[in-house]
Amino acid sequence: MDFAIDYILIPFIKIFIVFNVVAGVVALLTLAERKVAAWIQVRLGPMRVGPYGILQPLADGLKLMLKEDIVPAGADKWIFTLAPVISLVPAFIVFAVIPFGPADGFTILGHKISYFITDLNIGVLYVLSISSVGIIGIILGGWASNSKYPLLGALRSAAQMVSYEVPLGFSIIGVLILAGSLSLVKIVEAQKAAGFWYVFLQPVGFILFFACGIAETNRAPFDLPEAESELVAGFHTEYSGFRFSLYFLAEYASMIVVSCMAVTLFWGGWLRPFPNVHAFDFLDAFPLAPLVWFAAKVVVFIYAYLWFRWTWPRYRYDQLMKVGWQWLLPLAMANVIVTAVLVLLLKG
Amino acid sequence: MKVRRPNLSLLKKIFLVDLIRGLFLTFSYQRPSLNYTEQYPKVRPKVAERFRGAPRLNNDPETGETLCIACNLCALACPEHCIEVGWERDAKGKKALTSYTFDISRCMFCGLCEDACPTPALELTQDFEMSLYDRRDMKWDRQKLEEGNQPVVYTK
Amino acid sequence: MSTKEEQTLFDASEITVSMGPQHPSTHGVLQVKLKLDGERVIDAECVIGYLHRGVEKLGEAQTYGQFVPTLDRMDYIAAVSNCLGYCEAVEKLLSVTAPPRAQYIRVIMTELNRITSHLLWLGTHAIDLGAVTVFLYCFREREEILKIFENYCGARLTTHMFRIGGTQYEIYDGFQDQVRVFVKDFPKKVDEYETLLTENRIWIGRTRGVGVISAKDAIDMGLTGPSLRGSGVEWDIRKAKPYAAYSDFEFDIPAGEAGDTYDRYMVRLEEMRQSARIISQAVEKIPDGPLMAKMSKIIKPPIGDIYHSIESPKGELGYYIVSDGSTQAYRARVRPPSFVNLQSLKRMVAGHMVADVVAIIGTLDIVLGEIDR
Amino acid sequence: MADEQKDSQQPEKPAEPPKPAAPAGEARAAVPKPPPPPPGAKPAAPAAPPKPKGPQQEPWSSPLVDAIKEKFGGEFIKSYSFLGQNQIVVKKDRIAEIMTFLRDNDIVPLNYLVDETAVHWPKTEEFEIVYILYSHAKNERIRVKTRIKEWEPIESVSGVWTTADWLEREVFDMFGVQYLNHPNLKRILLPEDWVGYPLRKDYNIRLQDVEWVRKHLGIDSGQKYYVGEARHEDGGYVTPSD
Repeated sequence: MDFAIDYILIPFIKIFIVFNVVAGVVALLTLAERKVAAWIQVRLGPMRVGPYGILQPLADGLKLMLKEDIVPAGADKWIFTLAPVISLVPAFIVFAVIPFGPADGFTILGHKISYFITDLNIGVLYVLSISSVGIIGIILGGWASNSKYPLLGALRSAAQMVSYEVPLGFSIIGVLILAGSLSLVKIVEAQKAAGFWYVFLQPVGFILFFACGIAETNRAPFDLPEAESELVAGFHTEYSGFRFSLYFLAEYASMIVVSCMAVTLFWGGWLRPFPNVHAFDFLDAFPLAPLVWFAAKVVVFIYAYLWFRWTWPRYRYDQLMKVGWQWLLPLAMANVIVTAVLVLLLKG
Repeated sequence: MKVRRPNLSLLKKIFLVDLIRGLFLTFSYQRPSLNYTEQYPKVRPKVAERFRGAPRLNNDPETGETLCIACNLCALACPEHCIEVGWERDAKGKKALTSYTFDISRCMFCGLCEDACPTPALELTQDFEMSLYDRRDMKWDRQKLEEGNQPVVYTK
Repeated sequence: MSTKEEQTLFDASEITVSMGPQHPSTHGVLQVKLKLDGERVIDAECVIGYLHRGVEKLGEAQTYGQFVPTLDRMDYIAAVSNCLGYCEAVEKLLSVTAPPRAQYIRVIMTELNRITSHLLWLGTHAIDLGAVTVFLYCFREREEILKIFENYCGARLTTHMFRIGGTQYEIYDGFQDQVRVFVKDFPKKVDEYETLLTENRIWIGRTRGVGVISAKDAIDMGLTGPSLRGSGVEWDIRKAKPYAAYSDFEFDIPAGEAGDTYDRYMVRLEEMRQSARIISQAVEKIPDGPLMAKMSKIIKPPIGDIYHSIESPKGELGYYIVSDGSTQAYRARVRPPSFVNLQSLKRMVAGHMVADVVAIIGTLDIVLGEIDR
Repeated sequence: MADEQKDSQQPEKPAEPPKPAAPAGEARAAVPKPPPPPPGAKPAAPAAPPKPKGPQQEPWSSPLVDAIKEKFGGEFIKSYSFLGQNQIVVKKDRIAEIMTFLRDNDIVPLNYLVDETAVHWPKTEEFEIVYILYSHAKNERIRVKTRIKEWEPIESVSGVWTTADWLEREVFDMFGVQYLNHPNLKRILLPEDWVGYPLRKDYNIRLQDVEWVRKHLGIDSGQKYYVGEARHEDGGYVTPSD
């Protein structure tokens, strides 16, 4: 009986909670995007649906559901419908590994519940591999639309994402050297033990990670695939209605994934600002403290995403590649070497 | 005078100074309390006093007849030939206005008719809500020109 | 959307992409047929005429006074300049000069209109390259000027402000204060655009070295206005052949040297500041006096022809009017700057990427109403 | 442009269309004298012609004009300035050479072709091609005019200034002037298969190419009502479609 509860019921409830919370955050993110854009641009943003436009995501969701689902003539029907799902699912299953809090959460009726769904010892590897499955969804979507602009958009985003996976991977190695383990929970505990967030030990690594993260999710200065001005709307030009909203959700979900990873790897996951200094224990006093700290940090990152998008112009396609290969990759490698040498000297 | 062509110094490039300065500027703008959106149908917009909007035929305030002396100068001045003035000689042999049609579907509100009118009869008012459902209603007759346009009041 | 597969000489599979006429970044109904080899543009051919309304034929069918509002609709972004150019051409034909008060009002309004035109150019150019926020900031300033226009002449865009012989409207009280307030804090706003764009590495990457044209080629292609000054030719009709009251004000003519999109961007930014400078001088010393020159109500110019051109925000806007003594022009030819500037798109675009075509169309600052007439 | 003074070799042209085309000289001179002379009898001494109203063409000459006269003697017709704007009238035959000379001479190097357009004179069935040139160095603007019959082609100057490419295409589009050795002379503003040249004086403004509209837009052009009216006004009018 205990087995059933501990290994089937509780994980199922956790998964249910996490899935709904992420879906809710994604919905709120669409509103946040429009609100932040509006404030930056001396506007008010959506104000009509609900007080201060709070219910706008509901309205958008409903609208997209009711919108006509156009499938272009000559499009490959099956792949056309499957592509958005392929890009959405990986973005959600990554959350299984993200540690929202420490292992010893709280106990209910004798059962110990941790703050995360599971703790894979190869957590980082899992996240990297799953998030690169999303690219296939985009390529299939662009190709199956059987029209020129989406094809160009899909090819571009494929090349962009593939070429940014490499520096992304390298920028994480620095953290792995310090933490000594691939499991996300252990990385955060290593930061707790070290008493420092890894962002202070790995500043270059963090900047590279976040830059590649932005490029991975086709956002801000790297959002060439859906460059409105050139390719009309990039790979999801032909999509409309519910399928379009799937792509939309996928983009926002992967944004949250990158923010969570950045927080976990570099900003000390659920740790409060000075984890070991007991004078600051009051920071952890309130219930669910780790969860709140984690959420606060993720919000900061998501705000940074939106902030970048509405401030900077867009890179051109070849510049984007040049930045990726000639700037980020060498810097990432150098960062790894420097970290390795330092660790060897200090620890050796 | 030659225009500046600044180059980023290496230091600025490394510490992303140019990108960050842009960020600070956009961050400094986020004061929603200062932003204001005019809720148009509920709040009437403040239109300039000289706004060239819907035409109107003015009446003499005391006697109440029209000020228009049917001289047809406005019809001649209009580049789009929107105005037709109907008149006939009255008892004293003076021209009297009978009908006056103004086709606002073709009018571009340039104000030439207003300039050409010798009397303060024809005037472009501040009313800009002239949308209609039927193109035929766009040919305003004299009665509509004198009363002016009654827009449907928007009630939520 | 023709996708003809053609095998070219060096058998690059060349696809023809038709960009426009309803494309988000062609600033109006312009169709550009691009021959692409992958991302690189081999050849670009402009198809225009979608907005052709026969303005010149209208000029022959309307009287001189009636033709003025039609001209507002030619370059609808710089309507005031169109109006000024034509009115001055006819005044020259009638050998009549507008009274000084009218000339000063004309200079102020034309320079304000130059700022609105450059603001709209900067907004759309920036939004094409991804900087959405600059668009909103530009339109916030533009709104101030359009309010001044609305208070002055009753319309915001197609203003029909001037009449042949002077201006129709007296300046409303509070006009000078409103203009002073605007001109005082406008340069600070231009500095804000600069912080967002000028030293931004992404903007520099997207605009430097894009759409380069040398000074000699520019003159040979007939480029005028900021597009020419970007290549280093310091030539501006307000200085070369002063009209209205421009000789009373001192201002500089900004010019670049590399002749690429970045230089033209800097030239136009600097021009906005210079326009603000002219307005600040003009607003202080508006002379008193009549608004309209003494001339008969019916305009019947003598037989003969005249060419008069002014510096519109896009370049040299010229009017060649042939009169046969009647109240209607025998021939009213308009020399549109955007039409001639667009010719050099083909030369500027060759060898660039698709994303650069968007930047180059933006930097030429074309308006299709003026191109198609 | 109706030249006041008639030129020797040009066919006689009425001065003002509105006024009845009265031969100049004798009739006008007689009017101001109070006692009307017997018609046909030549008045003893015609009174000085009344001061012609409006600006006149003053003869204008400059080193550049002399250079052209000496280099292209036969081509040069006249040079005058009207309202302060200097103009040269030349024959149409060697227009390209004249333009090359105008661009490359060092007296006034006219390196910028401001505009090239045409004016239709139906009475003499002529197009007047007008080139407006400007010299950046000397800050001078000169207008060169030439006249061609409606059916005669003229050499293109797009070889001299590349600006002329589109300008000439537009003149061809609007007037139907045939340009020799032009890179690609086809319509620029109107659709390729448009019939008729709009800016010609005989192209009635209220009329459009009804055929084109019916063929491409599949609707009966609104101008149909005007076509009837156009026919009513001057019956001889032949619509391009019939």
